[in-house]
Amino acid sequence: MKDIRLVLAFGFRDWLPRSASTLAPRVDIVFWVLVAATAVLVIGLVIANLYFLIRYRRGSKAPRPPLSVSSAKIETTWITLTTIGFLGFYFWGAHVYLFEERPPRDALVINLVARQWMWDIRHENGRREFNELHVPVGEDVRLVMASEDVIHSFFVPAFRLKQDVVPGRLVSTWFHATKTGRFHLFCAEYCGTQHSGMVGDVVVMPAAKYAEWLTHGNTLEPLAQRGRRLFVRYNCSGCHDQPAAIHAPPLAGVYGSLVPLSDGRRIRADDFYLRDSILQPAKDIVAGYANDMPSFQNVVPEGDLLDLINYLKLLGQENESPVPPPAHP
Amino acid sequence: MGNTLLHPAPSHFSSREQHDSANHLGMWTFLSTEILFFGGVLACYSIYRWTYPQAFHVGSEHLEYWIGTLNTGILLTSSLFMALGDLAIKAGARRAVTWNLVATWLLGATFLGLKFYEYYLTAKEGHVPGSHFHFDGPLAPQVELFMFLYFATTGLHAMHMMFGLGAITWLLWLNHRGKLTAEHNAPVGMVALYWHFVDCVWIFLYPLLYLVS
Amino acid sequence: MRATEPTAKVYFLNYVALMVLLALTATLSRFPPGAWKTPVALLIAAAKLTLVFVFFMQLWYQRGLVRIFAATGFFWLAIIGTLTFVDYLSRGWLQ
Amino acid sequence: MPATAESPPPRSHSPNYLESGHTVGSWLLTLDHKRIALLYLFSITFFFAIAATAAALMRIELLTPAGDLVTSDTYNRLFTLHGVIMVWFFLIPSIPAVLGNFIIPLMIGAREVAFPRLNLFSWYLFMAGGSFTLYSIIAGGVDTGWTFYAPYSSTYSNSHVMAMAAGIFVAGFGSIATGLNFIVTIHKLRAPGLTWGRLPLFIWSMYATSIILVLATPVLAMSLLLIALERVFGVGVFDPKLGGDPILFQHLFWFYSHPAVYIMILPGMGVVSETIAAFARKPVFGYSVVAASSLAIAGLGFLVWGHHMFVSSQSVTAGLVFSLLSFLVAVPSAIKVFNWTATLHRGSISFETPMLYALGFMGLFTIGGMTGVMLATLPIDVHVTDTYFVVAHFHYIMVGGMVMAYMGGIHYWWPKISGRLYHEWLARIAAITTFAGFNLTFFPQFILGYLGMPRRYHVYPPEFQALNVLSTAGASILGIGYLMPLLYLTWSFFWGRRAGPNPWGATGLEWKTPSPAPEHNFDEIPVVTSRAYDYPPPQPAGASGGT
Ligand code: HEA
Ligand code: HEA
Ligand code: CUA
Ligand SMILES: [Cu+2]
Repeated sequence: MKDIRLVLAFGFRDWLPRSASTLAPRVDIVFWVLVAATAVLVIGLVIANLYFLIRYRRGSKAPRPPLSVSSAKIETTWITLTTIGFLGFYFWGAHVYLFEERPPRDALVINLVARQWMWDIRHENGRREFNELHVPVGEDVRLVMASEDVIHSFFVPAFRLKQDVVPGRLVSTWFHATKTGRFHLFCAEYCGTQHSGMVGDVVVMPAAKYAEWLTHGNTLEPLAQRGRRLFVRYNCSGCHDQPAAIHAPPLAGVYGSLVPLSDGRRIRADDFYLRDSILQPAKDIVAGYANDMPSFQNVVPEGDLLDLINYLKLLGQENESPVPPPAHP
Repeated sequence: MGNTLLHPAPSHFSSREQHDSANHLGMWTFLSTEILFFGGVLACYSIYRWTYPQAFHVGSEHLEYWIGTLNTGILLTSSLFMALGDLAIKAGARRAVTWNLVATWLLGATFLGLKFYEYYLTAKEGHVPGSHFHFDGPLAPQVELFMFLYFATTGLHAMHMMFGLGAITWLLWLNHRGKLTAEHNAPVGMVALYWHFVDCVWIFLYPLLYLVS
Repeated sequence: MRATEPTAKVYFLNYVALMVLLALTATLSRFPPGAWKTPVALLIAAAKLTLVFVFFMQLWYQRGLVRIFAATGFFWLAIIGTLTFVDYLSRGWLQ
Repeated sequence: MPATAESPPPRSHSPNYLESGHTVGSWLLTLDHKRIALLYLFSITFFFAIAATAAALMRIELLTPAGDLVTSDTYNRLFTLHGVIMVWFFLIPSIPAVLGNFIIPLMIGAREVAFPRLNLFSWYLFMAGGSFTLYSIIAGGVDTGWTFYAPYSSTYSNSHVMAMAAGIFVAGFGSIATGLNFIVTIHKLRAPGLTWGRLPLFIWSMYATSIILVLATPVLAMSLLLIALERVFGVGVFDPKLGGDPILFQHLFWFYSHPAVYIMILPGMGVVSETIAAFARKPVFGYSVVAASSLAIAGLGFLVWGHHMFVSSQSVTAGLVFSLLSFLVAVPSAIKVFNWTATLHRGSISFETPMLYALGFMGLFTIGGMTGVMLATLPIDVHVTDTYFVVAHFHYIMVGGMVMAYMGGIHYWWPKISGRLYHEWLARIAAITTFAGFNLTFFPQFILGYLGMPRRYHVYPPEFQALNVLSTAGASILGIGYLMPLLYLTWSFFWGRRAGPNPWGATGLEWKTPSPAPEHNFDEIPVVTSRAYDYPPPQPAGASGGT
């Protein structure tokens, strides 16, 4: 009974997805124009076909003289037109894509660890939440994501945003919410039994409210501070805090800088590079240093890695003091 | 395909030449599928070699350079005998065919013997990927990756070699039964193509695995 | 005119060439490391492969069709390699 | 007409292929390409029934937002077995192995395929692969999806991945053997006078298909092998723990699987070219362009695989390159649609069942293809990838396109296969039922997808229910559309009216020999002297009103 009413009550409104990010309208316009082009084309083809089918049905009296135009000309015409039309859509799409792939500077960064079958979300001040992502409206938000097991995919239809979270590396994506409210968050990459249960909500709130929300509830310690604690616990500090005594590169000011490597390359020390350097230190060796550091692969879990990187980021900002004040675990 | 070769010009071919050229084309088509089969794992190899050059360097040092080199020479020599066998059957020299094929077979078997000996050495050092993998050094996981690729590629190659040995045995048997003649020489040609191809795979595996350092 | 059938002499010469190349690549590999080593080793391998294909596998004596089929596999191999590397070489360009 | 040099009346001295032996052995050990085609026909129908049953169960489950009919584990096994069987054990062998095997030698005036034993062997490989797959299903199923993404498939899944991968691996070599056989057959066994420029377009499309079969399938075999090795050793090349990259698996998998989607459409395009020409009584417009576009699709199809990976975290540059190439590969498909439409122009058109299927194909393939173009558009794909939009896209092409073409082809060549005619009106009703049910099933899924309903979801938010109900309703109509031919074709096989050699009045060598075809196809190898589709002009030249 309820089902039938649902079908009946089905209005046009429900045929359009909600739209709540700066990206959404950009994607929608490409989509709808392409849909319109398709509709024109399909209707055109259907009309042409029906016309031919009726007019030239077997036994009809319509004259059927041989064609006067060369078929080569016709073929070239529609090959060219189709190619041009397609290329037009390609460039438009590529343009929007570059917009969505270029991460903004100075975005609010939120860390996110995906695992079977939940989203484990950590805000900068240590506020932690599961399967709900609170964000401020009207601000650039960058997500730095990692997976602890299989591939998951972060999908918010109202933002028209999707990004696979692949184990073994960091991935990042960003959005800029334009409406407050509660929106679906889905895991879109098949990840096992409870794939369809790996859902949640994105809660977009006014900036002030978000700031307030941050300070309540399940807050541990700021991520960078926890990172410092881990830095000591995994004994990174043993070498990197006394760069003079033990020959290890100092880490203050590293984040965001261009690091010279022993093979002459220079590499930007971003989240991705730092992660690689912890897990596979021998891969890119900093110029002037030996390949002495042990690998932390399979030692440090993804969540801890993100915190360590947060700490290094903090170190990156305070350029002066090489050794930060010891934290109290 | 092997079986169709036994039947002298079945009725759907209009001539012996047509039949032979169909066999030939079929064999070459098969070889191009083989190229892509190995292509899949070679693509993995290239990506990881590019990502982890040092690990591949280190991993390669732990292979037996001399066995690899010797084996390359053995395979090249076996190819020569295979080619001579093909020549011999076209001249109808059945005894020469036998000798050349036997030589090919023995060289192939030697190759495999050395290969397995090398596997044994690797295993003794604990370099077989999996739960028992053991490697002292900074790049252990990536070296394990290299060893995995090493075993996957050489293992597949060895399986192709064994298949080739089987095919040569089949030729010897045919020849023994007098089924190979100067006119009916196609089976030798087909097996020879296959054998040379497997040789080529090794020609590439040799520098990719043994000559990294 | 080009010979239509291989001879034992061709095979022996081919074999000698292959062994020389093998000796060359094996010796070069003992040299101290350098950026040139891998490309050279692969070039030598390519040369050996060409020799085997052309003479032992008799492409020299074949018609166009067979040669095209022989080349196809390598061409497709190049496709898989090239486009995969398009991804890996350009990772992180935007970050 | 491809004149068969003053052909004798098509009555053969040799028995027809159905009567040339009645023992089980005469079927299971047959080297006759026509009998092998029928072996395939029965086997893939069987597999289709299994996968369709899974589809029916999934659709029933999706009637309600809650997971009430089956558990999530069962649901995951259902769509995996549905995808795997539909793709590898139904659609890929459908037109190639059934119609291709049956018709190619007849069409090119050959007595057999080049390697009859290999042909039989490939059927056994197919069945062996199928048995592994059935075993894995009976033993408890596989829950990875048909795409087998690492590291889920290689490390985390506790299901019978090995058995199913082995099944696909073995069946894959069957595909390679079939492709190889067709390539050599088309190169070497054409009748005298049948030059490349005179070949029917079905042959061109099967040639293009075979190239893909031969060059793509080995890479699938290798990627499945690497997954299997990873399961055996506990570590492997896609293992992030070793610094391996799961994305690399996707590259290898799609290097095969995108070309494979063209294995699943090119043969259908060939069938449509044949039927449209036959029922419009005209040569296909722009013959050489249509032929070349098949090859272009086969070639370009190898360059676009990365469009399945736009959000996988492959590089942005790779995304841009693969998107561009995907647009380009769509061009030759579009050209074909235009040419078919142009073929109808000034034809002399009749509306037998195969023609209805062909027309349905044109409409549904265009919609499926254009939604493919939407998917190739980067930002759209980011939103709709892994949603029901993709599910709708590929069902439009694979079910609306290829299955329609397959049904059309079966109906078109049924007289040659069985020697009988089916009930024309029942068949037309079935075709229209299929078309209607199909649209009702899958059109709502486009909307669902754009709204954001992810695929492979067994439980979903309630606001998606209405559209899901529509879809399930459509599937039940579609099911009827598929069951009808099963019944009336079976009936006609035994009791239908005799067809005669050429019931459609079509050109083509296959219509020059009796129905059912004699054991060796032709008493005398025909000699071809004219191009394909050489229908007489629809009106006497004198009556035409100038240019
Ligand atoms: C037979 C099978 C088949 C075929 C032929 C195609 C054809 C195409 N496919 Fe499709 N596709 C699949 C089967 C198929 N696909 C499957 C199974 C999947 C999902 C796999 C999975 O994840 O499980 C998929 C997924 C898929 C994706 C990835 C979606 C995702 O997961 O994110 C993309 C993205 O680009 C895509 C694109 C295309 C394109 C551009 C074509 C083109 O070749 C289409 C070309 C045709 C046309 C364009 C129609 C004719 C056009 C006209 C008549 C109009 C002319 C137009 C103008 C002048 C404007 N497909
Ligand atoms: C290649 C061909 C192919 C074909 C023909 C079909 C046919 C159909 N498919 Fe399938 N489908 C795929 C290929 C195909 N599919 C693939 C590759 C996937 C992706 C899998 C994955 O994600 O890994 C997929 C996924 C897929 C999904 C998405 C599941 C999910 O993501 O959660 C759905 C959902 O509706 C669906 C539905 C259907 C339906 C209703 C049909 C209908 O056409 C079927 C019509 C038939 C019937 C309704 C039943 C008729 C009954 C019989 C013939 C007799 C049976 C006997 C008894 C009942 C006794 N398919
Ligand atoms: Cu996590 Cu799907
Ligand atoms: Cu694709």
